[in-house]
This record gives sequence, structure tokens and C-alpha cells, in this order.
Amino acid sequence: MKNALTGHKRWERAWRDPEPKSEYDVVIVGGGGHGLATAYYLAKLHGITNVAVLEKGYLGGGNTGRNTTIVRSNYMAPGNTLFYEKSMRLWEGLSQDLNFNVMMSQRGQLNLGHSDAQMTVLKKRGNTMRANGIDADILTREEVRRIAPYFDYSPNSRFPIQGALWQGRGGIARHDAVAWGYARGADRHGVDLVQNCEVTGFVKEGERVVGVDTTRGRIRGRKIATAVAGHTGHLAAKAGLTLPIETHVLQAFVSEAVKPMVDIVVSCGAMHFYLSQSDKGTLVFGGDLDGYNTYAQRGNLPLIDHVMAAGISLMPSLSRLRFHRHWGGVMDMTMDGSPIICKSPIPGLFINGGWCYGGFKATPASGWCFAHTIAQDRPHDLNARFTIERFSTGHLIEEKGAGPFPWAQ
Amino acid sequence: MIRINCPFCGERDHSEFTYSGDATKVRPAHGSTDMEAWLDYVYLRANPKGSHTEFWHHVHGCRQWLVVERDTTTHEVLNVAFAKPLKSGGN
Amino acid sequence: MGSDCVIEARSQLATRIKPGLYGTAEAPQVTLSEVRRRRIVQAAGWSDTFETVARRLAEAAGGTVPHEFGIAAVADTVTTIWVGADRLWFTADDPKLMARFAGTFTDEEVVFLDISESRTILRIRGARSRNVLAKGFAIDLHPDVFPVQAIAHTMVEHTGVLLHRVGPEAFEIYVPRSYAVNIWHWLTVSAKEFGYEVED
Amino acid sequence: MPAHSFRAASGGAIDRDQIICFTFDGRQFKGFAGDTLASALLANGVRLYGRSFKYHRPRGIVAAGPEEPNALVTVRSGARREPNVPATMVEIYEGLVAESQNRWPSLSIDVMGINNLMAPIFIAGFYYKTFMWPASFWEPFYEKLIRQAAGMGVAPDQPDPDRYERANAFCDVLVIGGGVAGLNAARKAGEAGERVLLVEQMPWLGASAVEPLPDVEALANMDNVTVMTRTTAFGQYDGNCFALVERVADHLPVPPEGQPRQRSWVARAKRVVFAVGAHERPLVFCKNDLPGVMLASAARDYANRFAVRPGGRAVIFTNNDSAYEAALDLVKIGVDVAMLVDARIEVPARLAAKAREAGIEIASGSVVTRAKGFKKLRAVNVARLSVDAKSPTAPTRTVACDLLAMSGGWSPVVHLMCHKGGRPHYDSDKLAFLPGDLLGYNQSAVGGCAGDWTDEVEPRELWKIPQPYGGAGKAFIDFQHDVTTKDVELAHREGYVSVEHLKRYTMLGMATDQGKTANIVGLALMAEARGLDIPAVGTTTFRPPYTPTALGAVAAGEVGRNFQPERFSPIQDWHEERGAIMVEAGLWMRPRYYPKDGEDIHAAYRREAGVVRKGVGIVDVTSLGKIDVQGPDATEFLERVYANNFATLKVGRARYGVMLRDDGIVFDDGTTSRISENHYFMTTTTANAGPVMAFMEKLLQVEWPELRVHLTSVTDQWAGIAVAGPKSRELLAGLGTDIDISNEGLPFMGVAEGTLEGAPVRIFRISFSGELAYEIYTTSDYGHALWEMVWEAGQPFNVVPYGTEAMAALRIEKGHVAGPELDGLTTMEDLGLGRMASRKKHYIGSVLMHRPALLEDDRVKLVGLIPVDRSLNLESGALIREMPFHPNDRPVRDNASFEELTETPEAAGLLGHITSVSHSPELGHYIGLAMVVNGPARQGSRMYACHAVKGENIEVEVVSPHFVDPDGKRLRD
Ligand SMILES: Cc1cc2nc3c(=O)[nH]c(=O)nc-3n(C[C@H](O)[C@H](O)[C@H](O)COP(=O)(O)OP(=O)(O)OC[C@H]3O[C@@H](n4cnc5c(N)ncnc54)[C@H](O)[C@@H]3O)c2cc1C
Ligand SMILES: NC(=O)c1ccc[n+]([C@@H]2O[C@H](COP(=O)([O-])OP(=O)(O)OC[C@H]3O[C@@H](n4cnc5c(N)ncnc54)[C@H](O)[C@@H]3O)[C@@H](O)[C@H]2O)c1
Ligand SMILES: Cc1cc2nc3c(=O)[nH]c(=O)nc-3n(C[C@H](O)[C@H](O)[C@H](O)COP(=O)(O)O)c2cc1C
Ligand SMILES: [Zn+2]
Repeated sequence: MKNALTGHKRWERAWRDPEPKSEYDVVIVGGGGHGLATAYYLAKLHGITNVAVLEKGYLGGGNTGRNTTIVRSNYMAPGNTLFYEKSMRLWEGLSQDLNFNVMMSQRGQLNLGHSDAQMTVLKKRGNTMRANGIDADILTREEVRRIAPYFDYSPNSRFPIQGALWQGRGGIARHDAVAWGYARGADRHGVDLVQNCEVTGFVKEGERVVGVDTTRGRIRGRKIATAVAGHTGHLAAKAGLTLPIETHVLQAFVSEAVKPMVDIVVSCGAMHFYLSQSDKGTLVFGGDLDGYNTYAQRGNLPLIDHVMAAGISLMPSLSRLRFHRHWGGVMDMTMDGSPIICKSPIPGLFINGGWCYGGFKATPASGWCFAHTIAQDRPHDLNARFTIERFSTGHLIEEKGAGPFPWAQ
Repeated sequence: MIRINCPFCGERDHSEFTYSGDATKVRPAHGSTDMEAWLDYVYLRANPKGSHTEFWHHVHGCRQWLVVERDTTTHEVLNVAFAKPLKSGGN
Repeated sequence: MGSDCVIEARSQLATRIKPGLYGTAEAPQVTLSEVRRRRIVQAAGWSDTFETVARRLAEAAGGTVPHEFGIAAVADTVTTIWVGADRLWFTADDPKLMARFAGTFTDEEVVFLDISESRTILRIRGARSRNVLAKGFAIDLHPDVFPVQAIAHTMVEHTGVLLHRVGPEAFEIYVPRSYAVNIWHWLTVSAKEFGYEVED
Repeated sequence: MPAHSFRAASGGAIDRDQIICFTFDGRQFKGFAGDTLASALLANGVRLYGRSFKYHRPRGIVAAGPEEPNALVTVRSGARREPNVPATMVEIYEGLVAESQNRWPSLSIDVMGINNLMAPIFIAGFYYKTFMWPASFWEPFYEKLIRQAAGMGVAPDQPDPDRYERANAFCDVLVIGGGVAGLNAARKAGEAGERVLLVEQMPWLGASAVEPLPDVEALANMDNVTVMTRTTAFGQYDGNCFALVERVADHLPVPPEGQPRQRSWVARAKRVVFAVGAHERPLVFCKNDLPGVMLASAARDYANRFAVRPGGRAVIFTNNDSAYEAALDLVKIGVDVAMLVDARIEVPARLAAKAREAGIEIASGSVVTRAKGFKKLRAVNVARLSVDAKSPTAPTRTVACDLLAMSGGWSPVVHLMCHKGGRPHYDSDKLAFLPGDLLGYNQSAVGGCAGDWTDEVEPRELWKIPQPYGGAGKAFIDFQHDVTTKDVELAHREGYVSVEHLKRYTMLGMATDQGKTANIVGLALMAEARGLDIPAVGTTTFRPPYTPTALGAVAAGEVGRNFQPERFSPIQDWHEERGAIMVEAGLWMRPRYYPKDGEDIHAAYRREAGVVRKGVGIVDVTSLGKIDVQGPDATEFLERVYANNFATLKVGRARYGVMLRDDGIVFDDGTTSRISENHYFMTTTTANAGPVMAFMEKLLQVEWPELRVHLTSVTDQWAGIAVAGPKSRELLAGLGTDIDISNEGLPFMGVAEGTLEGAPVRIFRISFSGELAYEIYTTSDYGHALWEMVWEAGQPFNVVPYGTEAMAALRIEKGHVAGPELDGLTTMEDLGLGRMASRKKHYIGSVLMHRPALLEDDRVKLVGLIPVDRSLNLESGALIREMPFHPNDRPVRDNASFEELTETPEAAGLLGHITSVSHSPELGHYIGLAMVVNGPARQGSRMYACHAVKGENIEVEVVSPHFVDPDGKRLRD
């Protein structure tokens, strides 16, 4: 706190604002959490520091800066379970690793079940977690009520709460701080963070991708790695790849700041609603996708109506509370709801994308695995299944079984 | 609210319709056993930024499947047509 | 179907419709009721021939083919409505409606289906009908846009319904039967501020 | 202080005949009808309204409209409590209860005010740079502390007693804003015969207009014009659709009967006119947050509309012309205007003359450098400003005053215009962001929001007042979030220089007012620090809602039971009368069980299912999806959509069919019957009825238009009753249909049509329970009567009604797959249905089902399970392993073992899971269905059902999934 008392003059600039060089060992496209984490781990763990992160807008201005910040590791599909747990473990030491407080708050996450069918799935999920060394509990309705007395337990409830899956280590983190912390860390290792630099095309020599064209000129790279959540599909198309991805918008909402009222993170699949209260006192919440392809970072009224209705149906006292902003983020929705972290079929091009609406929690592990994949030219065990080929072979990674419909994942 | 001008029903809120993705994908002929063609049809998407040709089903209206051209950066609807060319059925 | 029936037909709203005056206003400004025992016959054909088949169908039924999708053709005993490509509904308060088509058509021309009981028909009339309907229907009900005999296949309370303007201040709503209780509830709540009468 | 001591004896648009009593912080006050809480309290001399967010500084009123950043109060109490409402937007009513917020124990003595002294550590971004060490302290300690300190008001903690509703509007022209410009635009459109809707957020029309406006009356007389006050357009969405919220009853103690509290409108307009005016900006100088410092236009509104003197002695401070009118109006109402400080060297001649005439001293080329006072304003320091505007010049004069009315220029309200993602355009003469080319072809902006004003003398660009040498103290930009000029400097120094980083690092503009008065100042200061011009820095994104909006209003009553529609069968009344406990299934409400004297669900379903096995039971199956398939090509169509053969199905017969998705995974199943040559009756699961219908329609309309087939949902046309159990035939015999139900007349999978006392019936001899069973359908009007008749006919056999729970028990015993097994991940082969799939024909999914992963041997496949110790319960969701799972096998959070965990998850030994369980009425113990790797090959072996979460392992025997009558003898007898 010393700095605070000396007028904050001693905090140096968070990151430099370098002119891009003409060539790097690795060029990362996308200055969101994943791109920045990838740069950080490339430098820190693999000694590759001649790296640029190219960001078309401002660092962390993509989904990293517009998500509802839920962090959990409660996945059950083989391939997902341990990957997200790896991420959780990285989160647990992240503030110290970065020397920047990402405000990771492991206040516990409640996944509500409203029917026998849902409870079966939650139990399967919880048991799978626990069998893999991940904390999980199955709660009865009464236990849920003790944790969250403010939900609707009356006969008026359309989807009565039957129970829940509880992950005590789940929680939220401060989205901006994650981007800024990784950015600072990467910058300290010599990575060039280049903002207002949009990649507009790829430079190819034969089959191989050897650079990118940007709004700030051509930049060559021995390896080009994209981490452009929401834009993976159309960017990859510029390199000649068609992917099993559609871009969709997810909206989020924030209420006025109120004194502490909800001290957990809650998700309700039956009604499509999730909510947490930020350290500032605002409630941050959201729901389902709007459900049509879009690159506009905004959604429409029917979904907004639905989110509000779901929120109040779950927690009747929200009715008179007011929201004061809502926004949207555009995401890569894949055909099985799971991500892609791999060497692409095009030599020199590495892809990290397809995060759907769940990639914030993945930020550390995604960067960690992507850095490994780029540095070693092969995936780590943890991301070995996150390939593009899985769609042809049928080795899909599905939590839900929604079928090949991106808007239904 | 995206307003879709159904050729049968007139202009309606998009919430009367369900979305069903890229309408430019060509379904392999019934009977085709070309695995690659099926994979392409079921999984791969051009996902364009800009004009997108897509299916909407007027599920709460006339139940016709429509092909809508819409800009994915502005949501502006550029064209609406029946998925199936019609010979009769109103005007 | 059902004409010689000795069992009593029962409305989906049998226990919900309770005639009387409701709401606050002294004089109710809308009246709500259910239209019972109307028959609905769907006739569906094939696009290459349906134009002529439709004319013959209408003739057989004693009506005419509406020349627009959004307008019902009303004749003495039958109302004809487009409900989709190559599909018409004939509605009449006649238990023998289906019989009007008997024997004259082949499957190669048209297929029929009696779906009378799949819909509960609600009627609302009175000065404030439009105000009540505007609380659920996202279509323009202004008489210049939605005149008498206009129909709309549209959504109310997340339910696909058919709305038919049967008079300057009178409408009928064809509701899928299993949703009728829900829509009736919505109508009564929405009408309350104007005062309403429920008729049997 | 005497009541109303700040109210002029006459004037204003208030109704002095209607005195209204209300309380603020427990004290009784009086106001008049037409007052806002802000005007009434100002009239009573109240200056202190709340404590600020971070520093808990005392705060007063700044504005007179929704842009008010400071005076947030809590109104009402109990279940109707509403925190954080600007006092400027509350209309007083008899008995209104309002309280200040964010202070403890009271507004004037607030212990958290200590934050103010600790201010250096609460500066922008301080959280991120502190509190990480020691790591173990963050959560239990620091984080809790931060959270306690957060928030403003206290949220309600009870369900809302009020109601909300939705409404739809259509118009040719939507005019947003009922000020001079909006009224005028509406009148013109109205006169041209267009259908006009004008919305105004305040309770009155005319905004700040002093004189009554003729347009108001003209509009009232036009049939084609609707005017709605107390209605805010809060968001613009696609298709020229605007979301409005009408505050129907917020100005009343409770909503009148039948009326909602608020109504949520969607207005769809052919054309829209924005006439939303402009917001005045504060000026930024030391301690500009003291109560008593307010916007000049607000001071003027209080004087004109409410006849309130917002102070006794005022100083006016401006950089533009508009504050002169305010000064004059304040004089008119009896405020002693000590001085008008105009930052410009040249002052507007005409206005200045008028001001001097009114006795106002004008200090040109001067600025207010500091406000003085402790909890309220006592004086200001005034100094001349150097020509380069970089520093004040000595000497400083101190002018005593209790009101400072300031005007830092005007910001057109472009918010709504930007909601679709556009950015406004900066006008460096007007010092304002204007709509520019933001507007669509069917949109226009008029009046203040179009920047439609001209000053005699150009405003002087003055984003912050330079501090005199040695001057210290905070100068606020964003009052609600306590963002000061120092925060902007800090953000700049640390590299958070993009406006978006500035916003997020300092929280500028992120409070409930969304920086309406603050944002432009903040970004101008950043531009200055970076040496860029304002357009190069740009604005942040404008997002809905324009003003905070209650969740309840937008949900519009679709909450609780009304969250989604409920579907009922025609037999519902009977179920209700018999006390059935209902359960939802794909919107349908279905009886789950019919408890008898105090039975719980387990006792009830076991009893019900037991009767079906031994006698006869009836269940309402109306909710099953029913699709009528008709046309010359109906058979060909079914051949294509079903994986099994349908070409050979004869008229009068039914067949179980399985449908796949294009990707080869099972989509749905059901029984389809051939009613006549070209006519089929298809059933689907309750949950998939909609998707199956839509998919098949797509195939016909889009892919196979050459097939002459019509599909019609007849789910609601037919009521269905399953009659199941060894005595079901006897029961039906007593029913009196004209259908031959003998085993020969109606064999297994036979279908017959007939009548029952004149009502049409269809009887299908199909069975989900595994017993001799029938499904009997009639048209919905007779559904209830049929049920009663079946019930009567069943009395001699002690028939029971059964619910979904018993139905599930019966199907599990029989090994029929349902929802838990058809989970969107399984193939026909996985479900043991592989042999059904046709090898001769092509059908939906027949290509992609041959992808390698879908053919692998070690996929999970359907098996039956029984506990080795028959007295134990099985639970669905348990995992299947060859070995029991002990918590110590995989300790939670054991970093040491993580590398080992990075092997494949199969290393955890997971071989599958239990999908469905039931207590078997036939066997008298628990049974389960499970999906197990290579399951069928394991029949006879023992494994463990592991409830890892509970640390519980149950040894199970793997058996066939067909627990009863595996050969189907009972079905056929
Ligand atoms: C509303 C919402 C709520 C969500 N909630 C959660 C949640 O609770 N928990 C959770 O785990 N996940 C959540 N997610 C998902 C999560 O936000 C994302 O998966 C994650 O942030 C992705 O991080 P990223 O770094 O890959 O992408 P981003 O942060 O989007 O970064 C990608 C960057 O690439 C840049 N870029 C794109 N194209 C180019 C180009 N051509 N050239 C240069 N730069 C380019 C973009 O500007 C962007 O900054 C949510 C998402 C949304 C939208
Ligand atoms: N420097 C100056 O002298 C200066 C600056 C600004 C305006 N003006 C003058 O002031 C007058 C302004 O007139 P005007 O009619 O343009 O603005 P106005 O401020 O008089 O009226 C705008 C109205 O719109 C309403 N409104 C705003 N947002 C709304 C929303 N989202 N939903 C519903 N209602 C909303 C406001 O409550 C207000 O009543 C003009 O005559 C203009 O020239 C002068
Ligand atoms: C977790 C979280 C909390 C937020 N809280 C606030 C808030 O309190 N106030 C606010 O104005 N915006 C808040 N925002 C939204 C941002 O202002 C902004 O809308 C979002 O980052 C998207 O950027 P854009 O609106 O510029 O597109 C929050 C965003 C996130 C992700
Ligand atoms: Zn339509």
C-alpha cells in the first residue's frame, strides 16, 4: 500500500505502446485474455519473447471485457474436465503470479436443477468432477435454500428448484484486471502489445502462412496464432479455412449498485439465467444467446425480456431493482459447444477459438496450452482433443447433446 | 427487434420466427453417400461478416420456411423470400 | 364428426369461464366469451393444381377463395381463410361441414383434416378491445391496417394463434386448445382495468 | 427552518391547493402537487441528500431531471422499497417515504466518511495494485471488506407486490421528447394526417418552457396523435423499434385496481423524430461537489416550474450564453444573484445588458476556482483566467453564496440515437457531440439534441478550471462514481489512455447516470493530456437503457407461474379434482402421481405401477406430440425420415419408429400408424413435438418440395388415454365402443377407428409399459368424458390413474429408452436399437452415423443394472467403474497429483453412468438403466455405481435392460 500513500506516482506505465516491428517469432492476433495469456506463457514458460500481440481495438475490449466473469471447472465431457480444472488451478495463484490483483473471488457457484432429468445430469457432472479430484457437492432443495434463501421456493414457481450442483471453488474474477495483468506481465517479458492494429489478411508463401497484413502494415511471423474469439470464422476464411463455427451474440446486464445481497454465483439452466454480485455492488447477469448469426455487439428485446423474466422468476425480489446498462459480445459458437486449440491444417497457422460463452474461465489454461502448442509444435495432453478434425471423425466434445446447431449449444 | 417481412403475413417481430442458420449450404441429394459432402453440409459455415443468407421459420405465424438475406453487422434485413417457390396460396 | 354424439362436448375452459362483471369500471368496456362448436376443416393441396382446386373447394363449401392471405372470405355459412401455402381453412357453425366436401375430391388433389377441436376460439368485443389486445399482439390493429375480416397468424403470450377481426370492435382468437387456459387468463388480467363482462 | 421558506409566494406550475405530506430521513415535510421530491425538499431548505459512492462525501442536488448524478435516495419501504432513485424523478404523493443512502449512522454523521480522508488509496485502479499479498488474506479478509463497503442503497428483499404488463404500439411517427421541439414536430406530423405517438419522460410537457405552449392544446385535439407522459424511451433496437417504459402508478401510493405499476411498451415506428434535448454540463473546479453547486438550467427549472429558490444568494458561473437566462429568472424569483462569472473575455452584449439591468455584477474572463464550505456551500473563490486558459491570475476574490449555478456548455442527448452502434460527431464550435450521420433514413433529430442553438458569443473551451498555485482538493468529473481530475491524470500516467481503458480504470461514466453530465469532460481531459483533439479520442459506447429501468417492467408480468405458458390436457380438471401432483414436461403440466392418504411420491408410484402390472391403470397421454401426415407421397416421406422400414406398414397397423438427426445421432422416437393408404398418424415424445414438426416441415418445404405431403400438428385435436395392464382388454370391453378389441380383431400394434356413443375414437394396441395395453384417443371435446367413461368401466377392476412417475417405472422395467437415454449423444447402436436400422434404404443420418467415432466398440451402450445387495437404492447420475471410488483416490485440490491427472480422463476409470432408476414393482427392488462402455458384453459381471460426491459405492450386477417379459409375451396375449 506504500505506493498509495505516496500519491501513486510510482506505478510505472502498465505497458509500452510500441511501434510494431516488421517481423516476430510469433505473432498473436487478438489482444483479449487468451491472446495476452498466450504471450505471457510463451515468454515466461517457453522463453519465446520475440512476440507481438496485435489487437484491432484496445486490449481486453473483446469478450474479455464484456463477459459475466464466471469461473468454474464443472465440465464432464472427456477433454473438458481436466482442461478447465487446470485453468482453475492457474486462477488460484494468478494474482500472485502476475503481481496484479485479478480479484479472483472463490465464493462458490451454484448450478440449479429444476427437474429429475436435470438433477441426473448435475449428479453425473458432480460425480465426474469429484472422480477427477475436483470439488463438487450435490445439494438438496433445503440445502440450496439455506445458501440462497432469496430464491423462489413458493408454489408460484414455474420451475421449482429441486437441488443443485455446488462448486465451492467456483466464483468470479475481475475481467479487466485479467487482461491488464497478463498484458503487464507479457510487456515486462518484452512482448510488443500493439493496439489499434487490425489483421486484414494473411501473407502466404506456398501453403505456409508467414505473416499478416494489418492496418498498421505487413508484419511477418514465423508462427501466426489467432485468438480472436467471435472472429475466428471469418479470419480463418482469409487464410482459406472454413470452420465449424458461427458467430453469435450473447448479452449481459448490470444493475445499480446495492449493498451485498447475493454472495454466490448462480446459474439456472432451466430458465437460462445466471447472476453474481460484483465487488462494487452491482448485479451482473445474463441469459441465453439471441440465436442468430451476428457480428454486432448488441442484441434485441425478446431476449432481454426473457432474461428479466427469468431473473425475477428465480429471485422475486429483483423485480424493483433496476438495470442501468446492457451490452453484447460476439462469440464463436462451435458445432459441439467446445473450443478449438490446435495447429491448423495450414502450416504456420495456429488457432485458438470456438470458446462459445464459456471462455473467460478458460483464459489461463487456454493461454498455457496454446503457448505449449505453439512452442512445441504439438498440443499438450490437455488440449489434444480440441482439434478441428473431431467433427469429421465424430469425436465431438459435448456437454449437452444439442446437436450440430451452434445457437443451441 | 429484427422485423422480418413474411411474404404471407407481413412485417413481424423476429420472435415469431425460429432461426435455422445458413441457407446457402446445399443439402446432398437424398441417397447421396458422399461423407465429405454431408460433413460440409452439417458442420462447415462461411460465417460471413456482412450479407448472410439464412433460414427463418415463421413458426408462430404461417409456418412457412423463409430465406432471409440479412446483414450480420447491422441486422438490416435485405430480402425475404419463401424457401419453396409457390404457385398458389394467397396473393 | 361428433354430430350424433350423445356424450357432452366439453370446453377446455369449462371451469374457467364464469359469466359476470369484473374489474373496476362501472360499465364494462369489453366483453369476453368463447365461441363453441365451430367446425374447422383444413383442405391442403399441391401447388401445381391448388389454384383450381381451391376454387372448387370453396364452391363445394358454399364460399369463396380469399384473394389475399390476410383477409378472410366470408360467405353465408362458411368462412375461408388461407393458413399456409396450398392450405385453406373452412370454418362454419355446422357440424356437417366436412360432409360438404364428401366424395368429390381425390388425394391427388387435396387432403382434408377436421381440426375443429384443436382450437379454442375466444371472442372479445367492445370499445376497448384493441387496447386489451395490444397488450399481447405485436401487430398493428388500427382499422386502416387491420380492417374487419382481416386475419393474422401471429403470436400472443408465446403462443401461435389466428386472430380474426370480425367487426369494427370485435375479434376472434383461435388458440391451440392446450394453451386456452393460459390465454384466457391473460385476456382477463389485461381487460381488468377497463372492466369486462364474461358471457357464456 | 420554517417550511417552504425557499418557495416564492406565487408562480410555478404547482398546485398550491393540494398540500402533500411526506417524510425524508424520518422528518415530515410538506410540498405541493406537481412537486418532485427534489423541488419539495429544496423548497424546505434541504441541501444535503446523500453520501457519495467511494469517499462518502456529502452531496446535494445537481440537476432537475434524469441526469441527476448525486441526489439518489431510497423511496418507499418494505416490499416496495426502491433504492438509488434520483430525487429529481420522484413525484411526491401523500405519505411518500424517502431516505438518504450510503451513510451510517446518519446522513450528517457518516463514519465511512473516513474514506474521504483515506482518499489517496481509493484512487482509480487501487484494488488491482493492492491486496494480493499475502495471498491467503485476499478472500477471507480484504475481499469481504471491499464488498461490505460497496453498493449504494439496499435492495428490496421481498417479492414485488405490484404488477407489470406489456403493450405494443405502431405509428407513422414516433416523437421522443415533449419539449418545444418535440411538440412542434408532433404537431406538424399530426396536421399532415400521420399517426403520431409522442412520449415524454417527465410528468409534464414543454420541458423547461416558461410560458404555456399552444402546441400542447393543439395536439390534445388531434385524434391521430397520442401523447404519453411519464414515459421514457429507454432503448433503440433494430427495425426502428423503441422500448418505452410508462410509469403508470409511480406517482401514487399504490397502483389503482387493475392497473400495473409500470407498462413496458414496444413502439414500432415508420419514422422517428428525436427531440430529446441537451444536458447541461458542470464545470470542474475544486470542491465542485459541495451541496449548493448545481447546474444553471436546473436552478432555473426549480425557479420557474416549482417557484423554488434553490439558494438565497447565488453566483452564476458559465462558459456560454445559456446561464444568463437562468441568472435573470433567479433574480425574478427573489434570489440575490451576487455575481455572474463568465469565463469568456467577451460577453454577450444583449444578455449582459439585461443582467446588469437586473443588478447582477458580471465578472468576465473569470472563473470560479474553488467552492468553500464543509457540508454546504458558503462561498466561492473567483479569479481572472489567463488568456491561454492555463492558470488563474491573482487576485482571488471570495464571494459569499449558498448557490452556485454553473453551465459548462451543453451535450445533446445522443444516447438513444447511438444504441445501434453509431458514434456521434464532434463539433468544435459548439463544443458538443452531435448526431452527425448517426441517423437512419427514417430518423431525424430536432431542437437541442440536434445542437440546434446559437450563442451570441462562442462558448469558451474550459474542461477544467486550472488550480491556483498551491491549491489542493478534489475537482469532480463524475460525481456518482467519485471520479476526479486526478484519476484521469493517473490513468494517463499508467498508460490507460484509450477512452475505454480510462472508463474502466477510473469507472468514469459507469454509474447509474452513465456519466450523462461527466463523460465528455473526462474524455476531453484525456485528449488534453495526450495532446490529441477530442474526436481523435472519441466517445465510449452509448448503451441502453437511457435511464435505469426496473427488471420487473421489462419482464412485464412473465414471472413466476407466468414465466412460460402452461399447456393442459382436456382432462386436467379431473386430475386436479383427484389431487394429482403435477409436473412440467415440455410446457405441459402432467400428473406426476396421485397420492393416496399421505403417500409420498415413492409410495404412490410404486402402488400405481404395481396395479398396472397386476390389474389395470390409466394415464393421460394427451401431451404426446401428434402429427398428421397426409398425401400421396406420405409413405416415401416416412421412409426417408425414419431409420427403420415403413414401406411395409399396412393400413390399420402401427410401428415404432426411430428418427435420427443429420449427424447420425438419435433425435426422437414414437409410434406411427397407417390410418389409410396416404394417411399416417405420427406420435413424438412430448418434449420433441415442436422440433420434429419444424424439421419435417423444413424437409418438405426446402429440401424435398417434390413430395406431396402435408403435415399438421394434431396434438391439441386429440385427447389420449393409455389403458395398461393385464385387465385392460376387459376394461375396454366394458366401454361400449363399436371396435372389435379381441386379440384377433385388434392384435398387438393394431389400430382401429370407431365411435363411442357417437364420439370418434381411435384405439391403438401399443404399449409403453410392457403390459397388454391400449391407447385410446378421442377428439378433445370428448376427452374428459372418455376418461370418465374409462374410469367407470374400470371400477370393477379397481382401475387406478397413474402419473409420469409410475409410467417411468414401467418403461424402465421394460427397458424402453426415453429422455435420459435419448440425450442427444447416443446412436441407435448405443441404445440397443441397432438391428432396427434399415440396411437397405437411405434415411436421415444414415451417412454420418458411419463416422469412425460413432462405430467404435468402446462407446457407452445401454444395459440394465441391479444392486447386488437388493435392499440398496440406486441413483441416476452415479458413475460406473470397475473399482469403487474412494475420496482419497483423487484428493481435491492436490496440486501434486495434477500432472498425473493430465492423462486421459479414462484414467479416472469412468466407464459410464446411470441414466434412469426406479424401484421395480415387479422385482421388488431397485433397478437402473445405464450407459456403459461396451455394456452388453459385460452382462453378468459386477461393477460399482459410484456416487463420488458422497463417497458412496454400490456394487451392481450388469444385466439386460429388459427386466420384465423380455420376449414381449404379455404384449401379444
Ligand atoms: C456476454 C458474455 C458473457 C460471458 N460470460 C462468461 C462467463 O461468465 N464465464 C466464462 O468463462 N466465459 C464467459 N463468456 C465467454 C468469454 O468472455 C470468452 O470466451 C473469452 O473472454 C474469450 O477470450 P478471448 O481472449 O479469446 O477473446 P476476446 O477477449 O474477445 O479477445 C479477442 C480479441 O481479438 C481482437 N480481434 C478480433 N479480430 C481481430 C483482427 N482481425 N485483428 C486484430 N485483433 C482482432 C478483438 O478485438 C478482441 O479484443 C462470456 C461471453 C459473453 C459475450
Ligand atoms: N446553449 C443554449 O442556449 C441551448 C442549449 C441547449 C438547448 N437550448 C434550447 O433549448 C430548447 C430545447 O428544446 P428541445 O425541445 O430540443 O429540448 P428540451 O430539453 O426542451 O426537451 C427535451 C424533452 O425530451 C424529454 N426526453 C429526453 N429524453 C427522453 C427519453 N428518452 N424519453 C422520453 N422523453 C425524453 C425531456 O424530458 C424533455 O422534456 C431549444 O429551444 C434549444 O434551442 C439552448
Ligand atoms: C463484469 C462487468 C461489469 C460491468 N459493470 C458495469 C457497471 O457497473 N457500469 C457500467 O456502466 N458498465 C458496466 N459494464 C459494462 C461496460 O460498461 C461495457 O458495456 C462492456 O464492457 C462492453 O463494452 P461496450 O459497451 O463499450 O461495447 C460491466 C461489464 C462487465 C463485463
Ligand atoms: Zn408468415
